Amino acid sequence: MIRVQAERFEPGAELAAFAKGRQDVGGIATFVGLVREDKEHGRVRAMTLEHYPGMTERKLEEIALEANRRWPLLDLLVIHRHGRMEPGEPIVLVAVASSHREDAFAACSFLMDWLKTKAPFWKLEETDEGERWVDARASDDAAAARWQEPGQG
Amino acid sequence: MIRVQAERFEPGAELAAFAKGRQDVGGIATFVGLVREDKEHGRVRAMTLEHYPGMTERKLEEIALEANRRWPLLDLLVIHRHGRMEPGEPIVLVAVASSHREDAFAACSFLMDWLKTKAPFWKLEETDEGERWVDARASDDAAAARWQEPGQG
Amino acid sequence: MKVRYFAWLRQRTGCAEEEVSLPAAVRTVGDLMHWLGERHPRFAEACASAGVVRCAVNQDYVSTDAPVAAGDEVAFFPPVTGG
Amino acid sequence: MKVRYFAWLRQRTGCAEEEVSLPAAVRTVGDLMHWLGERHPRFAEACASAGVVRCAVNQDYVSTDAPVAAGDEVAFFPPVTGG
Repeated sequence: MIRVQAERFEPGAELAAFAKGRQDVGGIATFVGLVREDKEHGRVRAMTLEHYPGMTERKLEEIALEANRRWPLLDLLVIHRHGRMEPGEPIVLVAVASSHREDAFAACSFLMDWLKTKAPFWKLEETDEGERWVDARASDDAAAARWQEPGQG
Repeated sequence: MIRVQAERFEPGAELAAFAKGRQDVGGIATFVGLVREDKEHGRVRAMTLEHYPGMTERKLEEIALEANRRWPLLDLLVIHRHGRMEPGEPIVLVAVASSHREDAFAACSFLMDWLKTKAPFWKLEETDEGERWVDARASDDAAAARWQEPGQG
Repeated sequence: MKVRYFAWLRQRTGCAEEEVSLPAAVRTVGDLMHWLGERHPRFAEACASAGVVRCAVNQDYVSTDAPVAAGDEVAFFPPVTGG
Repeated sequence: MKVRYFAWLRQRTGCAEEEVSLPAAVRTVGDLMHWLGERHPRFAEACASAGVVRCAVNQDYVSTDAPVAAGDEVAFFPPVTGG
């Protein structure tokens, strides 16, 4: 399931709901991204995620489909917030259920890498030194490129 | 923190407690291993984990130290159960907090691979066809060997 | 055609969304960037730096040689940073 | 010396833990396996299959050429399957 929302969510409650009643699953890999207070450019008081409504949901669906195509997954959950959030608040949760832990880990890591580079979000930090747009990281492009399949452009 | 226990635990509640109040953390990677009902050898009604009390705690501490040595982690939690559990119950939870998601994923995956091959547990399945000890998997040895550092024997 | 701007491109153009009527000469994303740059000098500045302005047509990422047509929704934005 | 058996080695020997007094000739884990095999024929059977019986001395994994001494805690078990 894909959810794009402004509302805060509780990663623990989401994992509990995702894991509940599963007797078919060997493992669940999850990743939670949180707003971090300390960055290179001064203390972060808050972060605002702008996104492209409509395209965001569409890209997240594509990314989820791609993960399902590459690994035998039993279930998948992506929650991505937009709007303003403060340090310690969760931005994103990815949870993947699979029979085998290797597939769960790979798919979870893949989803995060593709979210970073393919989901239309932009991050504006409020720091002690003013507002600042977070740059896309070259290391995220490199991480996403790891998943390129032979024959892809 | 390392916990070895017979009592059932709730992965969602553990993740909530682990994530709570962190403003310094970029990401939390977790893995939950669950008892799976369907295996190659008939329906699993329950699984009993035998362990080596004392040595288990010691090995888990060693594995956690090794993860902390290899990656810059902000926190780490391993909960591993022993005793009898039924399909859908959690066996193990690993949670890793780090400033960067790559380190959190790598450490979480490493911890699971080493737990599989270095923690003194043995699994007895109760299936429709009787009791059966779960064999160590060659694929787990291969997964653990991925983490071997140059110069290790 | 609907044109949308995101993040600091929205701030620089002072515009989140506008309706434009294309002259016949505008056939590609690159043409459109050039044409919009005449309306928004700070957009033109951003476009002058290679790799800084990205584009989606009808909510799919495209390169500057992609075609654009009257009914399209076109968006310009800096490189995305999801997750 | 305390000797412990786990998993199906415990079931086969019918013994989880025993106190043994070593003859002087038993100096290594390999010697001990041979000596214990005389008390537990089904343990000897398991030891005959290469790689099936693993050992820890004082709660550290060791190979069959590791030394053993009177005060040690020695454990035998099949390959571990944690996680």
